[in-house]
Amino acid sequence: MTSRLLDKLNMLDRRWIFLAMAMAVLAPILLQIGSDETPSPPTIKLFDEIERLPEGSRILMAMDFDPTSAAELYPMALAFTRHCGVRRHKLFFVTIWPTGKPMIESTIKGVIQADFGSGDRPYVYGVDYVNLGYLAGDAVAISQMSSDIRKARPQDARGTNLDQLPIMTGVTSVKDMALIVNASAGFPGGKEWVQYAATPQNIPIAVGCTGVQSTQLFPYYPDQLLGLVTGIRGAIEYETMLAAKYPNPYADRSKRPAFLRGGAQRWAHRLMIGLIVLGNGIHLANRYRRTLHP
Amino acid sequence: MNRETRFWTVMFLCGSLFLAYQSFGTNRGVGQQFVVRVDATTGKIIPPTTDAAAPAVKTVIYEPAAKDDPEAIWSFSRTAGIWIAALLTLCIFSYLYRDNVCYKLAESIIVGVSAGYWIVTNYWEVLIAKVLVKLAPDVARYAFLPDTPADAKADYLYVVPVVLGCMVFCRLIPKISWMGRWPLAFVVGTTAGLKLILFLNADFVRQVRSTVLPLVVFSASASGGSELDLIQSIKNIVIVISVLSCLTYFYFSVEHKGLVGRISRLGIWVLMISFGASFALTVMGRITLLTMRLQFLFDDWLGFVRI
Amino acid sequence: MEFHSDTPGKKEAIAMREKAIATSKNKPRHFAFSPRCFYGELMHSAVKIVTLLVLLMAHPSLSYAEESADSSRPISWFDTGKISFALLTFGVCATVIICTELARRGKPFYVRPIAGLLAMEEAVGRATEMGKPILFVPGIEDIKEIDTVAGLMVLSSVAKMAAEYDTPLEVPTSRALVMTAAREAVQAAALAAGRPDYYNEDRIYYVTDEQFGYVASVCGWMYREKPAACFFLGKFFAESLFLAEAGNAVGAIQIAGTAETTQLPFFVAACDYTLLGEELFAASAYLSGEPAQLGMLKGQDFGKLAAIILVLAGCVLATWDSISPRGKNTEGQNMPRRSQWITDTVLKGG
Amino acid sequence: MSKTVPVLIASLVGCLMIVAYFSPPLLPARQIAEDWFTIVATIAMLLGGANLCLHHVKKISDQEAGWGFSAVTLLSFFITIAVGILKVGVVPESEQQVKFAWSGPFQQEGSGFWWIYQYLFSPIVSTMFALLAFYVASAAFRAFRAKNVEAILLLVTALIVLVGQTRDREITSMFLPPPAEGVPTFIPIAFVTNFIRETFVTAGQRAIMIGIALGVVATSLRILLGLDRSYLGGDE
Repeated sequence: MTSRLLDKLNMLDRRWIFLAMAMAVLAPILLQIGSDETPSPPTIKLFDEIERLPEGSRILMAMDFDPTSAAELYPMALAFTRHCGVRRHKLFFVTIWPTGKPMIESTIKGVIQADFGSGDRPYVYGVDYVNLGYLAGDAVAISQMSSDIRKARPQDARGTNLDQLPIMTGVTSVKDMALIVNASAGFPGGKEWVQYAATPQNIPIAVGCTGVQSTQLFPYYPDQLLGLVTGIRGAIEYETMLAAKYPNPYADRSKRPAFLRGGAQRWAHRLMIGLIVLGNGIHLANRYRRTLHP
Repeated sequence: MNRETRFWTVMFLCGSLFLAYQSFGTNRGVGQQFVVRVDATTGKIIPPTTDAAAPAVKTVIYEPAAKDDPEAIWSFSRTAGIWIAALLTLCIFSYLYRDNVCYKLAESIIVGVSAGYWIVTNYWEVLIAKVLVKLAPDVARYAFLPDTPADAKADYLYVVPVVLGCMVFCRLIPKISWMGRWPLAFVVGTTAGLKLILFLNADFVRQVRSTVLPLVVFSASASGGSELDLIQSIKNIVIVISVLSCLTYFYFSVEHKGLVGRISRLGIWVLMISFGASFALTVMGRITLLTMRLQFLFDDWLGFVRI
Repeated sequence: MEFHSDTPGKKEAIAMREKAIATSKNKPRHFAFSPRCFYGELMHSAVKIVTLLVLLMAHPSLSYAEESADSSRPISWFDTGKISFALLTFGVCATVIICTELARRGKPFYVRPIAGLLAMEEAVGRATEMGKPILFVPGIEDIKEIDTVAGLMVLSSVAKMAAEYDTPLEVPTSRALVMTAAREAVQAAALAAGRPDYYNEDRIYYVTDEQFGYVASVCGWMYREKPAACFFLGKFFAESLFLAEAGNAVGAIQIAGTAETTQLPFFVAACDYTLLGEELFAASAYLSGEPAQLGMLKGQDFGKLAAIILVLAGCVLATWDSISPRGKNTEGQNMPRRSQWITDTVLKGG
Repeated sequence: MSKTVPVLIASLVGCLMIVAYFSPPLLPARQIAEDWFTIVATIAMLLGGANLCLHHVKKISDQEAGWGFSAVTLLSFFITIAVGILKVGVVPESEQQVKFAWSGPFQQEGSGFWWIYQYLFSPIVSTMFALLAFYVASAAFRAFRAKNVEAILLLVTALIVLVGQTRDREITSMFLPPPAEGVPTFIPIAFVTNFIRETFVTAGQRAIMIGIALGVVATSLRILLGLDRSYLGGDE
C-alpha cells in the first residue's frame, strides 16, 4: 500500500504541482489576505536617511526596471516616492532601461500628481521634480551622468531644454545629489550605480532590488550601500514604516499594494517548503526501499 | 473525438458562457474601461457634450476614470486592450499544460513587438534627441523638439559616431563585411577599458577592504568600559574565514590536497549556503510576479476583487 | 537517426579513448609553447602608437583642458589622490601580462583537475551506452560574452569525445553568430577525432533570439528525444531553471556551468555537476591548452593570493587595534589605527 | 590584416578610458568617447532588427514548418515600428508645442505605442516570467534532493530562508519563554536568516566577485593588447 503510494508520487505529473501553486497564490488574492512585516535594518536605514535629509534635498530616483520585475519594484518605487514627497524633497527621475520610462510615468502619475499635485503647496514640474527619461548606453550612461548630466541628456523626457528648468540650476552631475535611490531589476542596475557613480564619486546610494539580485548587492552593504530594500518583503517593510509614521493616508489598504501581495507570498512559501520536504521524504523512502530490495 | 478534446471543449464552452454572463448579465461587466477627456495644454477636464458647436480642442488626451464619474466616457481601445492582454496572458499560461498553438502565437507576437519596441525607443531617445539635435538643431526644433534652443549650433563632430555606427551594416554585405568590425571594436574597447578600472575598484579593492575586519570586537558597555561583543566577533570571524576559504577554492594553480584541500572544501560549503539563500530569494521574486499576473486576471479583467 | 551501439569502429574508438584517459590521468597537463611573433610585434607597435596618441590627445591645444581648467592654477596631469589605486592597477595588469608572456615563452603552468570536466567523459560514455543523443546548450548570449566563448571551448572537446564514440550531438543556439562558431568548433573536433563524416550541419542550428521562445523549443526537443546527457555551459538567465528541470525530468546526466551567480543555485540543485563561476573559465583554459590563457589564469591566481595576504594582514592588524587601541599622540589627537595603512593607503581605491 | 585596424581602435579607446580615469585633463576626451559609444551601440542594435527580418523572411519564403508564426512576428515588428515612429495618437502637450505635430512624447498615455506597451508587451513578458513560479515549485519537488553534503547544505539554507522571509518565522519563537515588557520578541529563525545573509551570503558572493573582477581585468587586458580577437568573429 505504502509502496503503491510511493510509486504514484514518483510518477506524479508535474501539472498537479502547477495547479497547487496556482491555488496557493490565487486563494489569498481572492480572499484579500494581506501580510505585514517587521522592518529590517537595511530598510530602516534608507527610511531614516530620507527622514533626516533637510527639506528640498536633491534625490535622484533611478528606476531601472521593466514589467517583468514591476511586481516587486513598482510598489517599492511608489513607497519611496511617497516618502520623498511627504518630506518635500526635489526629485530627479531617470532610467537606464528603455522599458523603464513608462514605469517613471506611472509613478509620477500615481504618486506625485495624485497625492501631491494639489493643495496649498503642489509639486510643480520643473521646480520640484523632473523626469529626465531614458539614458541610452547602459552602464556608460551612468558614468556619463556622474561627469556631466547635460552631456548625457540635453533635454528632459518632454523635450524641454534642461537649462530652462529651475530645478536644474546648480546641478551639473550626479555629484550634486544628496542621495541616489535606485529601484533595480538586474543589469544595468544597482551594481552599476554603485560601481560607476556612487563608489567613485562618494555619493550615498540606497537600492531597492528584486529578490534575485539581492545576494549580488548584499556584499556592498553597509560600506558602499547606505540601504538595501529586498524584494516584496522589503516593499512591505517600507510600506509598514510609512504607514506607522504617516498613518494618514498611508495606512490605507489601497495605498499599500505590496501588503496585498504579502498574503499570497506567505502561502506560496508554505507550499514551497512543503514540496521540498515531501520531495526529500520520497527520496529517502526510495533509498530505503532500494536497500530493502537491492 | 477523444476524451481530452471533449474535456477541453466543455471547458471552453463553460468559460465562454461565464464570460458572456459576466459581461452582459452583471452591472460591472468584464474589463470595462472608462476615461475622461483632458485638454493637454491646460490640464482641464472637457465634459462630454453632444453640442456640435462646441469649440474643437486639438490637444485631447484621455485619462482613466471610474465608471460612476459623471464626465467619464467608455473607452473602446482600453477595453479591447484589457481583453487582449488577458487572453494573451491565458495563452502563455496554457504552456503549463502543454506546448500549443496559442502559446506559439503569443510568443511570435512578443518576438516582433520587443524588437520593434527597442528600435523605436532608441530612435527617439538617441537618434533624434542626441544625434539630430547635435547635427541639425534647426530641423530638430521644427520637426520634433520645439524646445531646442534657437541659438544651438550644429556640432559636426557627431558625424563620426554616426558613420562608425552605420558601418555595422557592412556585415550584411559579404564583400565588405570586414568593415563591420570597426564599430564593434569601438564598443568592445570602450567597455573593456571602463570595466577594467571600475571592476578593479568596486569589486576587488573595495571588497577586499570590506573584509579587513577585527576578529575580536569590543563595544562600549553601559558601565562606561568596553566589553566583548560576542555576536559581532563571531560574525567577523565567519566572514573572514569564509572569504578566505572560497578564494582558496577558486585558486586553480595548486592541487587541492591536504590542508588546501580541506580549506577549499569549506569554501564550497560556504558557496552552497550562499546559493541556498539565493534560491529562496529568487523564489520570492517569481511568486510576486505570479501574484501580479493573477491580480490582473481576477481584479482588472474579471473584477472579482474589490477593496 | 538510427543508432547501433556495436558498430566495429566504435569499439576501437572506446579502447583508444580509455587509453588516452588512463595516460592523461597520471600526469598533470603541461602545455608546450609555440611562439607567435605576429602577436608580440603587434602588441609592441600598438603600445607605441597608443602612447603617441595619448600624448597627442593630452596636448592642451588639442583637448578641452584650456577651457575647463582654472587659468590661475597649473593643470595637474595626474590625480594624486588616485596614486595608490593607479599603482595597484598597474601591479595587477603587469602580473597578468608577465604571466601570459612567461606561458608563451614555454613556462609550464599547472591547473588543478576540475570535477565537472572528468564527469564529461562519463556523461558522453553513458549516452553512447544508452544509444541516446547528447544536448549541448552554449548559453543564450552572443559570442562577445566571455561565458559563451568559454562554453564553445568546452563544446569542441565534448564534440571530439562524441565523434570518437559516434554519438549524435545536438547544439541548438540562440544567436546566429554562436551557431556559426559552434559549427566551426564541431567540424574541427570531428576532423581531430579522425571522423570528418561525423559532422552534420543540421544538428547545429539557430532557433530564435527570444529567451523563452528558445527555451520552449529546446525543452520540447528534450521531451521528445530524451537525451542521456545535457551540457549547459555559457551565460544563462531565467531560463536556466526551465532547462535544468526538463533535463531532470527526462533523467539525463546534466553538467552545467555559468558565471551568472543568480542562476547557479538552480543548476547546483538540478544538475549532477556544476562549474561554479570562474571554474567555467578555468575549464575552458584547461581544455583549450592555449598557453596565453593558462598564463592569464596564473596571473589571476596571483591576484587572489594578494587578496588573501591583504585580508590576513589587515585582519591581524585590525584585531590588534581592537584588543589594545593605540593611545593619543603628543598633541592629544587619537593615533591612526594600525590597520589604516592597509585600508586607507594600499586599498584606498579610486 | 582586416583585423589590425579594429584591434587598434579597441586598444586606443580602451587605453583612453583607463588613462583618463587618472588624469583629469583627459576627462573631456573620455566624455566624448562615452557619447560616441552610446550612438554607435544604438545604431549597432538596429542590425539585430535587420537580422530578425532576414531570418523570418527566409523562413516564410522557404515555407518552413511554422512559417505562419514568422509572418505574425514580422507583422507585429513592423506595426510596432510604424506606430512608434509615426507617433500615432500622440498630441502636443503644451501651448507652444501645438503648432508642431510631432512634438509630444512618443510614449504618451493613450497613444498607439503606449497601447502596444501596455496591452501587448507588458502582459506577455511578465507572464512569461511568472511561469517560472510554477517551475520553481516543480523543481523544488523533483530536483531538490539531498544527494550529498553540498545538496543538503543548499536545501537546509533554502528552507531556513524561505521560512525567514515571511511572517511565518514568528512560529519559531512560540516555544521560547515570553520576553520581558518592552523587549522585542526574539525570533530564532529570523536571527539565523540574518546571520546567513550577513556572513555566508556576503562572504560567498564577495569571493565570487573578487574572482570575477580579476577575470574581467584579464579579459579586458586581452582585448586591449589584441590577444583576444574572438569578439571580431571568425575569418570570412
